[in-house]
Amino acid sequence: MTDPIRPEEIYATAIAGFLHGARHIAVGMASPIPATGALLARERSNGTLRVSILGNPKSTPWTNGGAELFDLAGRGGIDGFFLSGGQIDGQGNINLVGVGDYPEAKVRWSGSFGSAYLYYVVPRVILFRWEHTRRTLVEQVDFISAPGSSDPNVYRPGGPVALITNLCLFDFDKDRKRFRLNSIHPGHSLEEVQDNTGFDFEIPDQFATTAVPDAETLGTLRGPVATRVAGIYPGFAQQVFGAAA
Amino acid sequence: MTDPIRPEEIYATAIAGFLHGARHIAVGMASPIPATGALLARERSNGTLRVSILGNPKSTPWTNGGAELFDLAGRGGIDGFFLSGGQIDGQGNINLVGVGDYPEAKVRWSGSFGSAYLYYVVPRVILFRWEHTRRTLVEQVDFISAPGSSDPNVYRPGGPVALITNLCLFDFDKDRKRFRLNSIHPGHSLEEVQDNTGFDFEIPDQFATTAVPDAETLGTLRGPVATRVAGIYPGFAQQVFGAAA
Amino acid sequence: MSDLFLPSIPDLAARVSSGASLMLTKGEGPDTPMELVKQIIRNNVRDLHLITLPTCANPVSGMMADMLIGAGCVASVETAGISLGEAGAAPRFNTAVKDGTITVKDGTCPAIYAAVQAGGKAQPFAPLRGLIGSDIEAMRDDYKVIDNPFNPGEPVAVLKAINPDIAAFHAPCADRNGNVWIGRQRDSLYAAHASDTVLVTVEQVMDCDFYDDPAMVAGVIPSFYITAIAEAPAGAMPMNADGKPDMDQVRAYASAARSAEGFAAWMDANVHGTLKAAE
Amino acid sequence: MSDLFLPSIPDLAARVSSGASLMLTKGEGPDTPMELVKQIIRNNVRDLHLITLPTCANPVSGMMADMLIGAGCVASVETAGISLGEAGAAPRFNTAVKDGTITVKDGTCPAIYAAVQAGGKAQPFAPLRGLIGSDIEAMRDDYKVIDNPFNPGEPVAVLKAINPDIAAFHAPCADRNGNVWIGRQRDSLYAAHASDTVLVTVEQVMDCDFYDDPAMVAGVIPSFYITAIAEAPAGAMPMNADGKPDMDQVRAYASAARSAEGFAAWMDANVHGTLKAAE
Repeated sequence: MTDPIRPEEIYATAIAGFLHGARHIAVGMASPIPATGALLARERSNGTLRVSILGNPKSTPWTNGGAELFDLAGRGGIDGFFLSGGQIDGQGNINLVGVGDYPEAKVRWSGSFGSAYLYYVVPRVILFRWEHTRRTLVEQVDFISAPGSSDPNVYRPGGPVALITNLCLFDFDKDRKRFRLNSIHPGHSLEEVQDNTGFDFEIPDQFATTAVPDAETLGTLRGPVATRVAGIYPGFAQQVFGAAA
Repeated sequence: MTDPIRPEEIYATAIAGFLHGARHIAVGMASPIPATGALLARERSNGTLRVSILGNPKSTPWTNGGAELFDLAGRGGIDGFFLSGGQIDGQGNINLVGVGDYPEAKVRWSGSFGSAYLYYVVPRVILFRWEHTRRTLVEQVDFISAPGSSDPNVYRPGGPVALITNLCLFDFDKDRKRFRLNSIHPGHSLEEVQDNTGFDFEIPDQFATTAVPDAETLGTLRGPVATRVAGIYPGFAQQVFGAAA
Repeated sequence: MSDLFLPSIPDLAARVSSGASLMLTKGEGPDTPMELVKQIIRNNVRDLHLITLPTCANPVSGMMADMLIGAGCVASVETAGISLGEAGAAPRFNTAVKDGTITVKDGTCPAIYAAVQAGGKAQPFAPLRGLIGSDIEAMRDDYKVIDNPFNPGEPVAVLKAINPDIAAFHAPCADRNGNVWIGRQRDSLYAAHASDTVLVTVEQVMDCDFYDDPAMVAGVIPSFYITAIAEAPAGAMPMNADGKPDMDQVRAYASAARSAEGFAAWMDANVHGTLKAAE
Repeated sequence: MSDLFLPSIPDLAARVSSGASLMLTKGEGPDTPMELVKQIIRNNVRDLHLITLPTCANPVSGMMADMLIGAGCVASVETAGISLGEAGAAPRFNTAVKDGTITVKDGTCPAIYAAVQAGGKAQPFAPLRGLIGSDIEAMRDDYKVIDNPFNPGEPVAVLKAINPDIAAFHAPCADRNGNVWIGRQRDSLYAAHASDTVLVTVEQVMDCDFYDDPAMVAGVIPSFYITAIAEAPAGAMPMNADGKPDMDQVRAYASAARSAEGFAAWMDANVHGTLKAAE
C-alpha cells in the first residue's frame, strides 16, 4: 500500500526531532535532507517555526544582504543550523577546506562558508555527513574550519548537538567534548559503525535503533513537505518523493 | 535698480569661494547661509557638485540610513561640511554641549551631532558663527565637542579651513593651529574684530575687505539659488531674498 | 493576520517597563511614535534610559524626547543632540540637564550609529576614527581608546555595542504578515536589528505580503524582528504622514514648555487630558 | 543622461588593471557580471586579487570565478567558498589550489561581510565573535585576536577592513541619472560602499529617476558610488534575469573544465571565440 520508507525519510525525521520549540531554522546551501527535516518540523509547529533556506532569494527573508543571517544568528535569532564537512573528527571539529597540508591540498573543497561563526553562535547545530567512512569521520581533521568546542573564556553559546550519517545518529557530549552513539539506523550494526568510524566515541549500555517515521509523519513528509522541497530541490524531491515542483 | 547687498549674500559668496572643485558638499541641520553658499558653488560647478542638505529626506540621497553620510565622509566622499559652536576657541576647538562644568551646565545646548567625526575626516570644514563676541569666540571652550587639530598619530585627513562670522573671515593655519585674519566684512574694522574676539589670532600685514558678490553672482544667488533655498528654508529665503517656495 | 497585531497602543505601551533602555529614531521622516510615547507617559513609567538614534533634533522627535524628560520618565539620555529643530531648544531637556535631574551621555552621530549597527550584528564593540581628543570620548566609560591592531602606534576609539531593551518607531505600513515597510528610513531597521523588543505603530495595515513585490520588499523590516504592531493612523502627529511637521503645534509646545507650569498645563491638556476624558 | 554611462563593456573592462583587487558578489540573484568578466579575461589581465562577497558558490558566480582563475588572471583569492553550486566543484579553482598556482586566503562568510561593511564605513577593522580556535583565524595575518576592551579576559577576533580596488556586479536597472536599482540584493550595495571603483552592468537603463518613487528608491545604490555603467541585456548569462541559472550551460562548462585542455577549448569557443569572430 505505502511505498517503502526511504533512508532520507528516516534521516529527515531524526533531524526534525532536534527542532522542537525552535522559532527560526536556517538551512545552508545544497542541503536537501536537512531542509526536509526542517520543513517537517515546520509542518508540525502549527506555523510558529520559520525555515530559511539559503541559496535562493525566494526562500530567504533577508532585506539587509547576505550578512543578515549571521547578524541574526549572532543575536540569538537562529535556533538551529546544519553543517557538514569533508572531514569531521571526534572532537566535533569540521573541515570544509581540503585534505593534506594547508595551503596546498591533496583534495581541495569549496571552503568554510559560514561555519567558523554559525558553529559558535547557533544553539543547535546538527552535523550531517551521509558518507560514514574512516575517510570522512577521522581522528583529527587536517584543517579546522570550525572547532567543536572552545575554551571557557571564548564566547560560545552554540555548537554541535548531533551528527547524523548513513549509518547512525550520534549525540555530542559538550562536557566530554566527544560523540556518543544515540541510535543505529535500521539494517546497520554497531560493528559496522565501529569499523567505519575513524574516531573514538562513547557507546552507552543502551542505544536504540533509529526510529522510522510513523504513518502521520510519512503523510506529512510525502504531502506538504514534499511539495515545498520540490520548489527548492526539484531533482532531490523527484528522486525521494517522486514529487514534481 | 538692484536691491542692496545683504550680509547673508556676502557670507554665502565667501563660503562658495572655499568649495571650488568639490564633488559633494553636505550641509548640516538649520544652516541656511552655508546651504546658500554651497548651492551657489553648485550653480557655478556646471552640475558636477552635489549638495546634500541634512534634515529633510528630500534633499539627501541616502539609501542606507543616516549613518551613510558619515560612512561616505569617512571614505573621503564628502569634500566640505559646515560646523558651528556655542563656543569656538583659538585652537579651532568647538563646543556644542554647554557652558560651565560638565556634566551640569549653566547653559545647555542640544549636543555635538556629527562634529566629533566629520571634523576629523572632511577635508574642508568651514566654521561659522554669526555672533562674533567674546562670549562665542573664547580663549578655551568649556567642553570639546571636537578638537581643531590632533596629534600626528591620530587619523585626521580633515579639519577646519576657515571661520566666518558677522564681522570677518579667518583662515585656519593648520601648522600653527590657530586662526589668521583673512578679511574683514565691509563696514567693520580691525579694532571691532579685536575687541570682540576672545582668542589671539594672527593679523597679517595685508588683509582684505571681504569681497561683495559681483553682478553675475548676485544674479545667481537671487535667481536659481534663492529658488532652491526657498524649498528648504522658506522663512530664511523670504527674509533674505523675498523668495517664496 | 499575524499575531504581532495587538489591538491598541496601550498593549504596546504595557511592554515598556520602568528602568528599560528605549531607543527613538531621529524623526526626519514620519517615524515618530508620538501616540505610543504619550501612553508611556500616562503609564507613569520611570527611570528610562533614552537612546536617540542618533538625535532627537527634528521638531517632533525633539518634542517627543522633551515630553518624556519633562514628565519625569527618564533617568538618563544618550544622544548626539536633542532640540526642537527650527522651533529652537528642547526646554525640558535643557532644564533637566541644568538641574541635574537627568544624566546625559553625550555622543556623536556616527558613534551612536556604529555602536547600534555593531549591536545589530552582535559585534561586541565598534571601532571608529575621530573622537580622540574630544571630551565626548573622555567622558564616556563605554568608549575606550586602543592601539589599532593593524597599524601599531595609531590610537583608535572603540565603542561598546548598543543593544537597547526596546526600540519604538512609527512606519507608513505593515503587511498582513507583520512585515513593516520603512522605505529608505533605514534607521528604523538598524534600531530593530539591535533591540530586544521592537514596538511599531503604523499608519495602516495592508492586506498583502510585501515579499510578493520586489520593489516594496527592499524597504521592509521582516516580521521576525518585530515584537508588536498597532495600527495607529496619524500616530506620528504632529508629524504628518507626508513627513512635514505641523510647526504650529510644535511651537505651541515649545512656548508652553519654557516653564514647568506651562509644561504641566500643556501635558494636562494634550496627554493626560485625553486619558482623563476617557475615565 | 549621466556621464556614468559609457558605451560598452570594453570601456568598463579597461578600468580593471593587472594587480587590482576585484570583488565579486555571490550570485544568488542575477548579479553576475559575466559579460564584463569575459572581457577582463580577453584583456589578458593578470595578478588579480579576487575577493568573493562572501562566496562564489552559486552555479554562475562560481563559474565566473573559476573562469578567471583558469584563464590565469588571478594570483590570489579571498573567499568563504568557490563551487559551481549544484553543478559541483569548481574544477579550475581546485586544480589551481592543488598546484599552488594561486594563493587562497580562506575566510568565513560573516568575517568577509564584517570586513567589507567595516570598509564601507571607513572603520579600520571589525571585531567578530566566532573564529577563535579555527585554522581560518590561525592562517590569516589580517585577522588578529585581541582582548575585548569591554570584557577583559575574553579573546575576540578582529579583522582588517576590506576596501577592494574594484567591485563589479550586474543589476536589473539604472535610471537616467546613474542610480542603480538592486532591490534587496544588498550585497551589491555593501560592495559598492567599500570599493574605490565600482563597475556595473545593467539589464536596462530606464528613463526615470528612482528618487521620484519611494518604493524603488529603497533598493537603490546612489550614483555617486558608481564609477561606470554599461547597459548589457543578458549580461549575467548563464544567469537569467529572473534569477534562474541555465544549468545546462553551467554543466557543460563544469564538464569541459575538468581538464586543462577541455577548459581551453571551452574558453576558445565561448570567450575568445567571440573576440576572434569580431577581429
